[in-house]
Amino acid sequence: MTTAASTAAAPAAAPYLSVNNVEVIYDHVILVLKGVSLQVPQGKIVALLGANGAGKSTTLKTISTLLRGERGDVTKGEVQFKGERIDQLTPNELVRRGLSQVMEGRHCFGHLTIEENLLTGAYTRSASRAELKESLEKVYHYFPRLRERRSSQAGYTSGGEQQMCAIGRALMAKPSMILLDEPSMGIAPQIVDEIFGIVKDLNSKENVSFLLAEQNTSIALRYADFGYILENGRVVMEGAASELASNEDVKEFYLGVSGAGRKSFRDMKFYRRRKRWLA
Amino acid sequence: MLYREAGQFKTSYQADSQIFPILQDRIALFALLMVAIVVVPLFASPYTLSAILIPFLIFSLAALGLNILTGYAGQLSLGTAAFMAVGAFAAYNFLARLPGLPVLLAFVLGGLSAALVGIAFGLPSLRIRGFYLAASTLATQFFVVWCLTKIPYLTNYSSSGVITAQKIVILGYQFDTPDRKYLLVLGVVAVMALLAKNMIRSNVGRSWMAVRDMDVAAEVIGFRLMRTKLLAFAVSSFYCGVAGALYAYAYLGTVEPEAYNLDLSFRILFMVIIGGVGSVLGSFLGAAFIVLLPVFLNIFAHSLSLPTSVASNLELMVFGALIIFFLIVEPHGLARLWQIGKEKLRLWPFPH
Amino acid sequence: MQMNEPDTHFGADADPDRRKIGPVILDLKNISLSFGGVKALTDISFDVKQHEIRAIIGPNGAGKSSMLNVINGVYRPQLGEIIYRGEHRKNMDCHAAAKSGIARTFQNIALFKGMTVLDNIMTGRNLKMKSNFLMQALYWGPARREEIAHRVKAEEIIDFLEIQAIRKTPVGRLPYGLQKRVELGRALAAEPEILLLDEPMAGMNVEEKQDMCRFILDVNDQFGTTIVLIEHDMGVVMDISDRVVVLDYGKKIGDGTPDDIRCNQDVINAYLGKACE
Amino acid sequence: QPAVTDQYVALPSYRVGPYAAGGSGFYGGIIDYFNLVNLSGGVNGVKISWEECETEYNPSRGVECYERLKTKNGGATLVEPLSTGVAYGVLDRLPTDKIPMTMIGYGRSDAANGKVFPYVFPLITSYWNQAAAMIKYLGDKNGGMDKLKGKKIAYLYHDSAFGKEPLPVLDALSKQHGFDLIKIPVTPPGTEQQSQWLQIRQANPDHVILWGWGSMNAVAIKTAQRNGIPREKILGVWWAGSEEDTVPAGDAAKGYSAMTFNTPGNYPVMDEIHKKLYDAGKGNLADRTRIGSVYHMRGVSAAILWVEAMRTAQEKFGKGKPVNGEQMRWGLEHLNVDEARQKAIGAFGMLPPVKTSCDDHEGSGAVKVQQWDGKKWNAVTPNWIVGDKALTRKLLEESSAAYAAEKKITPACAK
Amino acid sequence: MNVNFFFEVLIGGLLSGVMYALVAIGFVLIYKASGVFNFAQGAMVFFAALTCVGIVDKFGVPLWVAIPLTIVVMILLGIAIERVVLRPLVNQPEITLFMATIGLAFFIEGLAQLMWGSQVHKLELPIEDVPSEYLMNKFNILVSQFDIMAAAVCGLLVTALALLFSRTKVGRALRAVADDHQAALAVGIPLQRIWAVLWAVAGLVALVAGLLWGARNGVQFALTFVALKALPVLILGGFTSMPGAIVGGLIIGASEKLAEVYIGPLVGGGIEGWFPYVLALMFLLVRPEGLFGEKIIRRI
Ligand SMILES: Nc1ncnc2c1ncn2[C@@H]1O[C@H](COP(=O)(O)OP(=O)(O)OP(=O)(O)O)[C@@H](O)[C@H]1O
Ligand SMILES: Nc1ncnc2c1ncn2[C@@H]1O[C@H](COP(=O)(O)OP(=O)(O)OP(=O)(O)O)[C@@H](O)[C@H]1O
Ligand SMILES: [Mg+2]
Ligand SMILES: [Mg+2]
Repeated sequence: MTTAASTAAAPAAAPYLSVNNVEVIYDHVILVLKGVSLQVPQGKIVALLGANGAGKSTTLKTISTLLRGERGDVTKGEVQFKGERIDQLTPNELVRRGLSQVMEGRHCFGHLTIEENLLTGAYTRSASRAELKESLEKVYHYFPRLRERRSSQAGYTSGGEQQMCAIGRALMAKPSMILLDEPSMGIAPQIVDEIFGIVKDLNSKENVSFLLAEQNTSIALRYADFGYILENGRVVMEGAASELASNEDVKEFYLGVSGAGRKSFRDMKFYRRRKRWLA
Repeated sequence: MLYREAGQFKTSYQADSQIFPILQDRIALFALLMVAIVVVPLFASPYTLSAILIPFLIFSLAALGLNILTGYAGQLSLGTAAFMAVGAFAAYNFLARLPGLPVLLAFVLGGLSAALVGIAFGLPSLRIRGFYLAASTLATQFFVVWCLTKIPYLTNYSSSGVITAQKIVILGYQFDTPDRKYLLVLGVVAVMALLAKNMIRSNVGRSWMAVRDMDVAAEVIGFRLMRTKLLAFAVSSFYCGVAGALYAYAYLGTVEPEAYNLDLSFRILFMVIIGGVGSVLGSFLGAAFIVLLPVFLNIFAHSLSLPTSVASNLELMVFGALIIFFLIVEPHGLARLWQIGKEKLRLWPFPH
Repeated sequence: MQMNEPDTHFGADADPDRRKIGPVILDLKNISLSFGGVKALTDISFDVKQHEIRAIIGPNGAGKSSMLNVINGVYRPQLGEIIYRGEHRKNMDCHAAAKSGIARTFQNIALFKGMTVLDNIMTGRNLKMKSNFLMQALYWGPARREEIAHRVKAEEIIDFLEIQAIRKTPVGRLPYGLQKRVELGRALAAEPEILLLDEPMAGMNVEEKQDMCRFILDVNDQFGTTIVLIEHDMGVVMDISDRVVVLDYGKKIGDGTPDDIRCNQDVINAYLGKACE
Repeated sequence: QPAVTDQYVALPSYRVGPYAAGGSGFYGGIIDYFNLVNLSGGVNGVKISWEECETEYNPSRGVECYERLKTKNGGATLVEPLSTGVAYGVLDRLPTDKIPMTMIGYGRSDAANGKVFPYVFPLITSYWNQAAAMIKYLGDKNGGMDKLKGKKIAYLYHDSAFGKEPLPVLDALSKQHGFDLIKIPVTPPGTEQQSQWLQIRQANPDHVILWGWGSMNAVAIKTAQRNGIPREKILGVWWAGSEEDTVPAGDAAKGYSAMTFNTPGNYPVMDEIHKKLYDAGKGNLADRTRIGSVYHMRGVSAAILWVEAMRTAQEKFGKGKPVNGEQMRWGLEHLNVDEARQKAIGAFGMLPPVKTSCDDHEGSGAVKVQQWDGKKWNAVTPNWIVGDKALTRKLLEESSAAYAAEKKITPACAK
Repeated sequence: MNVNFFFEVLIGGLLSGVMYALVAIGFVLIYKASGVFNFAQGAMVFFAALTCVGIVDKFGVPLWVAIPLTIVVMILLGIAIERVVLRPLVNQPEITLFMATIGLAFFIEGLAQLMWGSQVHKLELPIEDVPSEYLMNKFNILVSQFDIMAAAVCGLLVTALALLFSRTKVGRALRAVADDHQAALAVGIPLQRIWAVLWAVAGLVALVAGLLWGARNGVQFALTFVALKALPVLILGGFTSMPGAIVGGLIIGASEKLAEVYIGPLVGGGIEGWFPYVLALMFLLVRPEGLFGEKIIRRI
């Protein structure tokens, strides 16, 4: 299902995915998201930034309704995808509607081979053998390393290989919107570039929208159209990616550049006290 | 009455690593113990003592034993009753063959025998994991009961293989009435629970939990898998063994090996799971739940005046359904529910 | 809890001169490791000197993590020899490695998920505990004193890593980045001579990476702990490491100072992607 | 405290679990007879009341049930758990609680010695007497006890205290009469017995004694058929001689015989239960076809003996008011349910005459043999059979003396 | 030693083993597809058999009518289990799911007896459990013709299910589910639906086992115990392998019978209760994941 590549014509009004004032509690007592709202317009890449524990992964899991399995509850708010509420749907239904997630921490099927892992990604598609083969080839083309390891059990592959496998698996579903949770984690630098290349590629060629939680802020803002910054379960800043990238605070805390340009890691003499946007 | 820890500062790590760091908890525990030691024997009916409290305490001890193995050290076992049987029959034999042996010492010896058996049957755990291990622990269950029925020596050549527990006399004092038996059991259980808690909060306990959570990593950090696992089996079996001896001496009186059957193993396992895997408190809550639930259901079913067979079957169904219900509501058991309750109370009146 | 200055407890007597790179402490010779048909490591040799920060880099699946696993005895290499503090060994065994002062963190966090942060860090001290389980059960006298003494050490590490607020939280609930930090804490608790770190900064943003670098550098400075580090963030590697080994497909393709490596053509081809400026 | 008006009996019963079929029949019979007695005004005007509690055949739950039931309604005056494990669990508590317990056809055989076990009544017959009677029957069948010499008898038993209980008797008799006793244990629950029956086939015995319980019995019969062993050779214990044991085995059970202490057949008392209770919708069994089944009749028989004990006790301690546990104990110890009394009840021949004393809490020891014809049980021995009672008595004395020594009891008849 | 007798014991054992395998298959099915160790399988066997004969007895319909009706009941049961028990427990630790199935076992046992009463029933299948004349005459070996049929049915089931797992996309998805519920959900595997189907199939397997075991031993509560016989088969064959269930069954069946006959008398007999477990344990010491089970991945 390839949509027209012309994004310009798309009405800016209704966002493709919107999260409205969501509140999430884990284990009945741990309040993690305190009213998060964000939008992803169709055909755009949106970055979700924030420190460890800010609630990025939780936000993504809320959208993909995977929270239930982790004893998290959405106590307020709603999520809409293509104009419909989705917070009561099953993850399977979401994938069918074109929303895929790459979970944090790889989550490959350890006992399945890499290739089987990829094939399960296409479960919701009623694709012919040839189509599957083509999709597989595409993934192998993106990640040649996976082709080499195609027949080893995923549980025995290296961390980076597993990460590639997880991303490839999500691509196999041919989604129209992908939630990426730290795709660059544990990935060698040139592959990181490659991954973002793929993101851009899919985005511009196939009009796939992305919501990506990423710690590598500089690269994320380079590729994203729009960004949100999450602190302590709240959105504290939002704006166009370029705007964010030039914001002084963001520069200092997320990009590691202060007035005098990038500082060497070795020269950080003092532990930095994180500046909080909220008290 | 507020449940707050605000204002209670710890000035030393020792104070902070107390079993109950919050003052209110300590007061509550003290009150509970006082009630258990003084009030209960005075006011509880013999029925409550001998049919509810004694088995509750004994099962708590067994559940605690299993919890050490399964909850803390992560080795799922379905052979608890076998270790209890070893404890009971060993204590019986020691007492029968060594006249004048103090009863408490016989219980300890029974526990030690169970620990030895536990070590022997724990050896496979070094290679086998998870449900494979669980299923193989059934070997213990069946083998031990088989030995007890087959080797006449173990039952002191009683023709039908039934043993009759000797009277409990400690320092010339007879423990023959329900309240005395209750106090004895309470004493044993309280001391052993304290020891267990101590182990769990020090290095042994951490070694068990480390092996449970990730044995490869535990090894890399320097824990010895073999020693840790076998120690868990030994300590756990010791607890179960003592519980088994109490079960025979303070509860049933006359027992056949069959009394320690698979059913009993499962009941203990339920207690652990319902109460809370990896929680000392959970062992007690679970035991209370499993001991009391059938009683309540039974009384309740009677009050509905259903035909008895319908009532009995309904009881079974409700029991099963409740287990599932609890697992769904809180897979970490009653202990966790309790904890969540406390956390909510701490935040009260704010919702979060 | 009072806010401490970053380096009060944890060895305040920092002496800049102590950071002298010493003799070779760990020497790996011709290590080869394969899993069935997969050759994870082929004939790799390199050494690690006392007090240095040694980085291992390379593309995904190059064999970096396997190398660490060989060093601390999780994997047994088919060929090769390890010389640690002058002792020759065919291979290490986990326990011996831990005992002789090698501690590590893992790429896929290997914390004990059901335990609190404090307990996790305390497990790191297990090799230093002497009392037996009976004494611990009684929790009395020496056992208790020992426990408290170790607790003090653990708290120092907690303060050092600035994770006071979460010390009683079960680690399973922590966000990824903090878990990495706790894992470092657990390794530090063992007061190791060599610290093996497998991607300690994965899943962190720049600020957090800066913190982490500071911790690593401090450990290295103040205790002279030797550090072997795997990391994909070239900024970090180039900034803080003394020497870098580059692996590719299980083979060593480069070894030298960061500056050497940055401009080594093989390394650029296989890994870095862009030429040095 | 309100005056006690009822004669209250505690019934720790089981109606779920593996032995539910037996439990529901037995307790159903008891309750049916109680209802019948109450309908006709009770025992000298004293109504019988009872309470049930589900034990699941589990000792610890049984003890809880006992403790719970015993204090209800002014105190239980009788208890019957129909489970060896539960019975053992409460054995020690009886003298202190002063509640008599019957163990009808199970439990320790030596408990018949009232001097050591004043509150325990293995009424009608015990395992030892049964085993002796079995051998007697087999001897008669072969044309005399001397004909047993050189014969082979396979003893297939439930590998538990229950199955091992008769071994002293069987061993002694095999020595005495010179037959070969081949002991083959079956591990409970005995859902698979292929190897045991192959062993039996291999040994080719003249008789097979099946000492089984629960599901083991049907499996045994089925497996015997599968291995081509004539069912006529098999003689079951009375816990292997009910419809619950033969029906599931289907046609395979035809020709199989077993011991019993009830003569199968029709009795006025059963007719009454049918008419007055079931036709009025007050019967206890859910399935009417089970009326008069072996377990049901066994329950009725138990209840008959209890009611007789109540009557006996009332005669001594005062008619028209309920007796307490101690008095009930006296009643049970002075039972005399002879043929005349049975006729009066409408149960003539349904059970053997029972006459108890302090020395003999069993009161009879007589049994019959019944055979399954594919549809129902038929008695095959017209008369009650009694085995070598001298032998069982001797064993009883020895064993109860040992128990008394262990428990430091001075044997004596209760007043 | 009598050779003929030896073979009879051996063959009898092998065939008993097949009967165990029949129950073990149900376990494997569920375990392989969801990582759940389904302790309720025994109860399901009992439930299925009792429902079937219950329908026959209560409504007086012939067996061939009762069986399809029972199939419907088992399917409904499977769906209900997924809905009520499994769905809320997705992504929970294995032990939690295991415990839930124990609760389920109680529930099903109670339900079965509540619906159909606690009395025992007989179940006559068209094929009788008597020694096969043909084999008796030809080879002088005693084999029940019933057992031969049971073996055939079992073989068929295993083949079909093994093909399901190895050849279809659903099979692959099921294995994925067993590895990681969360990730399986994330890639869009309709866990709920698949589980419902699977438990329904497990219900059918239980029905087959229940009918065969019921015809053999009578339909009674003890059918729930056959699960205990299936466990050693399972650990020996491996939790995740269909063929493993058969091979394990054969090994366990044969060796337990031989042990009972040839070793039993030396030690007082009755060793069948524990011998299979000890044997399986021995195998496990060599191969900790059973003969054919998937290797457990332990890696850091
Ligand atoms: N299963 C859980 N139970 C309890 N608390 C949880 C759970 N998962 C996450 N949390 C808490 O929720 C908060 C947000 O976690 P989340 O994983 O969303 O953060 P994150 O922004 O993705 O961080 P990171 O960058 O480290 O991945 C954290 O404080 C964490 O402790
Ligand atoms: N236990 C194992 N069994 C089989 N193959 C393995 C095993 N461990 C590692 N491998 C393989 O060896 C190769 C090297 O793996 P290793 O984990 O060392 O890579 P790495 O350099 O750490 O990569 P990454 O940067 O992605 O973590 C990989 O191809 C991996 O698939
Ligand atoms: Mg995250
Ligand atoms: Mg790696």
